[in-house]
This record gives sequence, structure tokens and C-alpha cells, in this order.
Amino acid sequence: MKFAVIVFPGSNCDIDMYHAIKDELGEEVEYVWHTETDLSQFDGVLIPGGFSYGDYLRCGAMANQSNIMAEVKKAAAAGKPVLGVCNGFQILTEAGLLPGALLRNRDLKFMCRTVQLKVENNNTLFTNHYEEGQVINIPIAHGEGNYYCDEETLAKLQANNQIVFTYSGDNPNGSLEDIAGIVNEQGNVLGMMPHPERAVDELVGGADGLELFKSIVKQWRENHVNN
Amino acid sequence: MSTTNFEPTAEQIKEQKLYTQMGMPDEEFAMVEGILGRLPNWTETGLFSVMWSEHCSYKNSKPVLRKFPTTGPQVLQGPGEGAGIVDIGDDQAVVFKMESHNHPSAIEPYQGAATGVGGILRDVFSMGARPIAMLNSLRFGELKTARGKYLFEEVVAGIAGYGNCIGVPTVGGEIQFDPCYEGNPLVNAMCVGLIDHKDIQKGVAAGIGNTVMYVGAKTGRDGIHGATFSSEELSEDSEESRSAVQVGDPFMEKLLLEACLEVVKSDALVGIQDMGAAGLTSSSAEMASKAGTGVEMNLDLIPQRETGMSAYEMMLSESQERMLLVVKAGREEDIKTIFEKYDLDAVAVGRVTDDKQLRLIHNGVVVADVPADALAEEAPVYHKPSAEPAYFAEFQAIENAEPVIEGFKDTLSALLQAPTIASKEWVYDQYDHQVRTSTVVAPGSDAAVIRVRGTNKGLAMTTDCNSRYIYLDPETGGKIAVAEAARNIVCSGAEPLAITDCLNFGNPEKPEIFWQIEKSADGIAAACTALSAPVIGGNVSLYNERSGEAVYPTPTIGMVGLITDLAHTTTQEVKAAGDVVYAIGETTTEFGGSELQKLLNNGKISGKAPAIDLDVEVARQKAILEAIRAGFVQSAHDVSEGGVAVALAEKTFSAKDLGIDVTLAGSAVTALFSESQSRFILTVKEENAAAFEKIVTDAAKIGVVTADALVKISGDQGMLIEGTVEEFRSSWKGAIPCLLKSEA
Amino acid sequence: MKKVKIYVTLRESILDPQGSAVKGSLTQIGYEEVQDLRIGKYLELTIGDTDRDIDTIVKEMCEKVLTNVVIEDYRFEIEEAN
Amino acid sequence: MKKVKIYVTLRESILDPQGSAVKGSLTQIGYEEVQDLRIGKYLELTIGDTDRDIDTIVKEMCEKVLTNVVIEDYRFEIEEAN
Ligand SMILES: Nc1ncnc2c1ncn2[C@@H]1O[C@H](COP(=O)(O)OP(=O)(O)O)[C@@H](O)[C@H]1O
Ligand SMILES: [Mg+2]
Repeated sequence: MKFAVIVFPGSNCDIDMYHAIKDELGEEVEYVWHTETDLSQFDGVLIPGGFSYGDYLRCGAMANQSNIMAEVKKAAAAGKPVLGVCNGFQILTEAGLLPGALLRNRDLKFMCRTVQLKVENNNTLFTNHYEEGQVINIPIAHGEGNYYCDEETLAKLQANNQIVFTYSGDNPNGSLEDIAGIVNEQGNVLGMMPHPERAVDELVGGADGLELFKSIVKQWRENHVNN
Repeated sequence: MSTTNFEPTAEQIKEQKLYTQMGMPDEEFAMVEGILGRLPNWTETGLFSVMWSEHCSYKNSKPVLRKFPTTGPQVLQGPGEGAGIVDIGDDQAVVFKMESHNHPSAIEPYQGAATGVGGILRDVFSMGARPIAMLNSLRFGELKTARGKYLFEEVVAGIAGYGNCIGVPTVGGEIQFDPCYEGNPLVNAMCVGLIDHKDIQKGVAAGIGNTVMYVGAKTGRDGIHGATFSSEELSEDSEESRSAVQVGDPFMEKLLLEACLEVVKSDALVGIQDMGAAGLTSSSAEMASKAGTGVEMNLDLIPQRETGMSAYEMMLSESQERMLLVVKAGREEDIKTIFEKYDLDAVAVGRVTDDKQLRLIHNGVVVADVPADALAEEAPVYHKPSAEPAYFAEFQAIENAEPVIEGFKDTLSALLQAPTIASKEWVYDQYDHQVRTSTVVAPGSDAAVIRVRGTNKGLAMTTDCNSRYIYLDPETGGKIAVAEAARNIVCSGAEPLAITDCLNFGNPEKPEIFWQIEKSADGIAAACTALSAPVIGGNVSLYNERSGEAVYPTPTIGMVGLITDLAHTTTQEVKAAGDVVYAIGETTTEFGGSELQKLLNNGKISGKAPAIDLDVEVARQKAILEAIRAGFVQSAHDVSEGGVAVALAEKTFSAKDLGIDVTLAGSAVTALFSESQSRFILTVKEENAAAFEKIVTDAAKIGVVTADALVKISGDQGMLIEGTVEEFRSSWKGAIPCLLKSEA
Repeated sequence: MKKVKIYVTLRESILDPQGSAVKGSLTQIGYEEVQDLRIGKYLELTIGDTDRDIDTIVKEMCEKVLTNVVIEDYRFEIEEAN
Repeated sequence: MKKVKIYVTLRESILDPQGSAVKGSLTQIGYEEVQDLRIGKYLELTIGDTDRDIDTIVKEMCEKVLTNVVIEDYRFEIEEAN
């Protein structure tokens, strides 16, 4: 399976994502600079964390204006897996690929620590390697990860089982309903604040995140065998 | 030669002594006149004043810096370039340096700290290295005043804001709180980078006819005379020195970083240097001087953010996120292409000449024409008078004595809540310490450990400096600072490689201050020699005074060590019930400058600093490292502020449901809280105890790791301290947040 | 040439923790009369002469980039620049 | 009760990284007429009835807490709240 790691000016978790895929997952991966205009050769799209455009004005706002985003939208529409982590999640909401928005953390501070996440929905292409209700340890590192949406949107998210991860125990940032990650209605676009790519190796930060990437590959393999 | 309109003429500068406004004394102005054989104009006076400021020239500290050992088989680049470089094998090297941003942080703490981080990053990536970690060393007043809290919170936010954005993990540091830093906080930032030998760059303007290129952010009027400002004491008027404040743009720096690391791979590049203090002036003059060439620049071509800037303003601006490159003639387009990808300016602004002059052209006329060497190398060197302060003899005359305390347990809790000892989680939680997914040991243990991707090696790093000991006895304190850094490195499983330092002192024109500088340098030099950890770079920050009151002498040490096999990585917290607890090192009654003394005496310290024997220190560190490498050590922690009691408690805090049960020999207060040096607490699996004791021959069994999450410390006469890990942990963890919340 | 001033505020239904924190510290130092405080953004643009309708393009910029309508409201003023 | 609007801007000679980055991005997506863009803060305060002179206290709050005069300028308007 071949992944694209999208690189915006100011992305900084791109190398983490790249190494997670290449060294730990053992799949193909390439960096794709934001000015590129073609993602058709890739089977999955990863939008890494960092501070695209310095997070100036609003996180993700300017990245959303890049050429590559039109391609990301195409990939999403074609049903390819699209994963946005941290700044990637913010970009996906700015792009309208996911509902809601991410506000400043309730305590106004950037926070970097490992948190517990509950897998609310293991029936997605991103989570089929987890058990439903499983609690996993994944690092967070963000200043604006406080998920917000209006009531109507929340009701929809709940009704469609789009809430994939919630914070278990302490809610670090004030997110609505402890939301840590959501998918789109089709289930192929996942945005999450915690960093699964930082948890793929016991030596540095645990390995609970690796299963997420394995899930993507598993689903993709199954689809390919069926086709 | 002409000057820009409205600038004083050369004659006016001399007659009205206008150079003194730029911090230049009469005798230096006379020297400039002698060098030029004529009167300098306004721009030229500015060039000399800033290049001959203490900040750029080290004119007061050079004689002291010469004391440091700077060579060793591992050293690839010693002091003199942006950062020092040390070999780590496999054709790789580690690049690191520390720098102060004290004065700007006192005025605008967020931006002052942020731009300090930006500056030290550029020093490292201008060598061609990829920054892989940041550390810092901070000093504040007690967190009791509104302003004190504001400075602390904003400095931390500024470090976080810049470091997080650029994507370099901030993995460690240290913070001390003392009333002497109330008006003059210290903000020292350290950056560690990784490089392949073949990519090492130098800041040289070599090759006559080559092109000088300006890259990065546009030049504005910000920070004009920042270097001069750093070379003066802070006063009530300092808030007015607005032009000294710069705003950092970490996003721009991230682009600059990536572009520069691409550029260093190009054979079109000849030299590169960052525009730090004294901006265009220092980078151009130093690059020419180091190469034995000259540089001519046309200032009309300099990318400018503001209109109508004079030559003086452009040359002295300290706008951030800029670099100066020397590029092979004819290859400018190759360089431009790389910078264009990142939307950055890369503009040819001049060329390398053979006449060793720094020549500047503005609006078609030559506005400055001075010898580059004179600016960069020929600043006067002062041997300041030095005098032992009266306090020193007084303190030395005080016999070591044991303080009287009530309640050992309450005392331990109080010490754990002293902000200097308390958990710094509130701070490092705000730093992204994981980005780049190589952080093997995050903040919270003795030294941080970063893996070297693609190898089985790691780099351990720490910053340390107990300035209270240095105040009491600068030479001993200087030794302790280096030894303590090395203890932290060794406890993490690494061998010390080298150090960088940041010498923060008061006004060197005061003989007592200069004495502190000299003596502590003697101590640092001796310890570096003993530990085979030479000084590969650093920074000097003098004039750290507010309204005449100097800070404690604070020569911060930043040390990096090599872990040859990541399996040796060791952390401080206890690992398993049943493990044997060992104490290593002799405890005597030493409370001068200790946390306990400070606690009992309302912040005041006196007496002798703890003694240190460097031979013992070195032998002990070698033995411990050997035991770690042999796989016998489960956890290792050095004993520092607060003594054994604090070290023992700390060993339980990040362990899961484990406790410690030990018995200490000797007089209780001393056994618990003395700050004698060269001591360690280690835990070892029962089955390895005998083998361990063969290597670390002076290790004393003091107890055992327990499964009950209790801290139990007994003495000769019975139980001294007993409590749950949780109660001690919560005192320790909650202290800083609690101080910040309390009303001023 | 025009000068455009854009005011961006968080929608009323959305908590403004920064505003509350600043209000808190004002109260602490004795400005108890401050009952509410909200923090938004203030943008000043200089816009060169253009064939396009200035009102339209400012609105466009606001909705496309400068604000996020999910969480923010905005209003703007256009003045002749001198 | 009064409504106070405070506009905080970076001093003119101070770099505005946010403003420059946003301007760059607007130019790239076709708003070339934007010649300059600076981003500041916009604060809305509700201030209850007080004996103190409102002008004075707003000024005080601005200088003490709401802005850092080293790098920022501010101006404010006071309106009757409804
Ligand atoms: N300013 C800081 N930034 C990041 N980490 C810090 C800072 N201050 C302290 N720490 C971390 O907290 C832990 C304890 O620090 P310290 O008490 O200074 O340790 P030690 O006494 O072993 O040198 C270390 O891991 C250190 O890196
Ligand atoms: Mg230590």
C-alpha cells in the first residue's frame, strides 16, 4: 500500500508520519509538497501535524488554500483513506471534509503528554485492529484541540457513530463530549488530535498507535483481494 | 564618503562625544580613529560600537575564556563558529551551543525567550546540522510577585511557542528561583543538532569574487543596538529601550531551516552564517575576517521591511530569521531555486573582495569602508581588576554546622514544595518534547535521551548550575556545576562528551564581580579537564544587574553525552519491588547554599559551599557507568538540591505503585538533607548485587524497593520519615501551579 | 486605495476562555467593574485599486480564509486610504 | 453600564509575522490587490457602573494588563451599553 504524507510549509510531524509508515508499518510512503496537483498514484493520504503556515490566523486556515487540498478532496470522495492528525485534523475541518472546528484548549496552554483514548467505534477502516471500548495510550501535543460543533452536528455524529475516539478519564482540552477523533459520514476520512504516529515503537512513547495504521492496511488488502 | 541626511557629521560625533550614546568609551573611539587614520562617520561608528560591545567581542571575558580546555580527540569544532561539533562515530557528529537572552526577556518575556530559541537554532543549523533537541536553563525571582509570575509564565510560553512551532522537541532544562533574579531573570537556551561530517559548514567568505547572498526575513528597524543593550545593566529606563525588542517568526525560521539544510548539500555554497547579534555587521565582518578576505555589499539590495532605512539602521538591525551566505560566483540561481520553494528571499547583495575591507554602498555612495579584521578581531581586550569580595572570607570562616529542624517529614514536604525542587511538569507539559519521535527519555529524569535514528546510539543532554554554591565559593561551585551535569549524563547511561556554557554574571567592571567570573571559570576548567569534557562553545552575558544589584554568578553548563547502546539507557525512577537500594558517596554536614538553609533562613544563604574532590568524582562516575553498561543498574539518580531525602522521594514519583524503605546512618538532619557532592542513589536487582558491588566498590546497601508505595526512611534511632508516595508526590507536583494561582 | 478594517469575534454561543482568563486577572488586581470581556481579532488591510467590487472581495476573503463561520462572526468597514 | 471596544495593534516598526503570512497566502490565491495586512486584537468589555473615571481605568487596564506597550499600540472607544 502506498501512502502520501502531505507537507505544508510549517508541517513538522511529517517525518514522524513518514518513519512510522516506512520503518514500523513497512509500507511504501512518499512526501508530497503542498504545491503538487496529483495524488492519484497513492492509496492513502496522511496529513501530519505541525504548524502549517505557523498556525497564524487560525490553525489550518491557510493550508486549506493550497493546491494539494483539491486533490485531498478528490481522494476523499473516491473513498481512499484520509487521515489528519493534530494540525491535519484542523486542516480537514477547515476544508469541510469533517464537521466542526478546533478551539483553543480550555486552559489556554499547549499540552504535551500521553493520554488515554477510548475506542468508541472499532468498525471503521482505521480502527478494525482495536476492540470496541479498548483504552489505548497515545500522546497529544497541541494548543488548539478543543473540539466544537453545534448541537445538530453533534447529534448527527452520534447517530452515525462518527465519534471514533474519546478521551478516557481526564479531558485534557475541553473538547465537546470528550471527542478526540471523528470520521466523516462515509467513514474514510479520520481526523484526530492525538498522534498515533508517535506511538509506533516501544522505545519512544509506546506502540498503541501502530494498530491504527495496521487497520488501514488490512482493510485495503481486503478490498484489493475482493476486487 | 558621505553620510545619510540628518546624521551627525564625523566631526560632530567626535566633538559632542556622540559615540558614548552607542556605549563606546573615549579610548575606543580614539582607537577607531587610529585604525582608520581618519574620523569614522556615523555608520562606521555604529559598526565599531556594536562589534566592540561585550556581547560581540568578549572584550572583558576573553582572558577568562582562555582558561577553558577546548580540545580533545572527539572535538571537531571548538569555540569560534556558530556552534561546537563533537564526533560520535559513524561519520556523524553532534553540534550544540547555548546562548542567553536575558535582557530582552526582562523587557518582553514572551518574545525575548522566543527569539532566544530562534537565535540558538540558527547557530546550529547554520553549521549544516539538523536541530534535534532544545533545552533551557531559567532563573527567576521567587514566584511571589505578580511581575515575577508574569515573567515566568511568559518566558515559558515564549520558549514553547517558538520551539513547538518549529518542530524541535524541548527535552530538558532546569529552573532555579531566587530573589536575586527578580528584576533580571536569566533565559538561556541550548540547541543540539546532528550532522554528517561531510556536511559541516563554516562561516567564511572565501573565494575572491564570490557572491554574498542575503536570505530569509526582511530587515526592519527592530533590535537596533540589541548587542549594546545586552552589554549594559538594566535600569528603570530599560522598558524604554523599545527598539531592542524583536518579534520572532518561528514559521519563517522553519522555512529557513529547511531551505538551509537543502542548501548545505549544494556545492554552490561556500560559507554560511546566521545574522545574530549585530546582524549584518557581525555576519559580514566575521565571515570576511575568518577567510582573510573583504566583503562589499550594496545596501540598496537588502530586502527591507520598512522604508527609508539608513545604512546605520540596516547594519545594526537585529531582525530575526536571516542568514548570510557566500556562494560560488555564477551559481546564485541554484541557491535561489532552493529558497524559492520555501517562498523566501535570496538576494545577491555583494561580493567577496581581496582588500580585507568591509565596504558598504548605499544610494550609490560608499557609506562605510573599514577593515573587517578590525571589527571582528581587533576589539580591545581588557584585563579587568579582580578583587575578592569581603563576603567570601566571612563565609569561609563559618564552620559547617547542622541546622536544627522540627519534623523531618514536614521538612521533606516543604523542600519538595520549594519551587526549585518542585516538579517542573507545569513547564515541560507546554513543550512538545516528543516531536521527531526520537525522545527516549522525556523531561522528568536526570538527563534527556534522544536516539540517533538509524543507529543503536543515543545522546544524553542536560543543563545544570547551582548558582548558590557559586555565589558562596565560585571556584568550588564552578567545579560542582560541571560535575553535576556529568552526573546527570552518567546516570542516564551516557559518557560525557563535551560542554557548552553560558556565563551569566553581573557588571564585570566591579572587581568583586570579575573575581566571581575568574574563579568560577577556574573551577569549570578544572572539572572539564578532569572529566575529559572540553568546552566547545558558549556565550557570555554580563551586566545582569538591576538597579545595581547583581544576580548570583550563574555559569550554566550544558552537557551532551553519548550512549553507545540504547540498551544502556537508564532513568531515575525505581523499577521493581525487591531491588536493592544503594547509596554511593560520603555524606558530611554541608548546608552552605543548600535548599534547607534557604528554607530555614528566609531565602538567605551563607557559609561554605559543599566540597568536591574531582578525582573521587571521576572515579565514581566511571564505575557507575561501567555498572550501567554491564546491565546491573535498574535506576540511577544523583543527589542534588535537598539531599538524600529529596533524591529518594524523587525516585518514587514516576514509578507505578512502588515505594522505598531505607535506613540511613549518621546524624539525621545531615543524613537526610545535607548537600554533600558526588553522591548517587542506584537500585540493582538482588541477583546482580554482588557483581555490582565489585564494580562500584564504595556502594552502600541502604534498603530495598517496596511494593507498598510508601516512602520510609529510618535512622540509627528509628523511623525518621514515613509517608505515602502519593502525599509527597502531590506536594511536589502541585507546588508550582499552586504558587502561580495564589494571589500576589 | 482603501483601508479595510475587519473585526472577527467568536460566536456568542462559544466560550471564550482567553477572555475569561483576562477578565479574571483584571478582577484580581482590582478592576471589579469589568463584567464581561471577549477577545477577538482585528485586521487592517490596505487594498490597492482594483476593478473588482471591493465589498465583494472583502466578503469573499473573510468567508474563504479570514474567518471560520462555524465559530466566528465578522464585520468590516471600508475607508478611503490616505 | 458601558461597552468598551479596544483595538490593539503591533507598533508599526514591529514585525507582524501573522499578517505577512496571511497576506502571502491571500496573494497566492489571487487577491493580489491586498498590499498590506496587519493583525491585531479586538477586545469587547462590558463595564459596570463605577465611581472611577472610566477613561482612566480603561487606559490603566490597557497599559497594565491588556497590552505590552513595548511592542503594541492601542486605542479604545467607550459606548453606552444597552
Ligand atoms: N526549563 C525546563 N525545561 C524542560 N525541562 C525541565 C526544565 N526544568 C526542569 N526540567 C526537567 O525536570 C527534571 C528535573 O530537573 P532538575 O531538578 O533540574 O534535575 P537535576 O537536579 O537532576 O538536574 C529534568 O528532567 C529536567 O530536564
Ligand atoms: Mg539529577
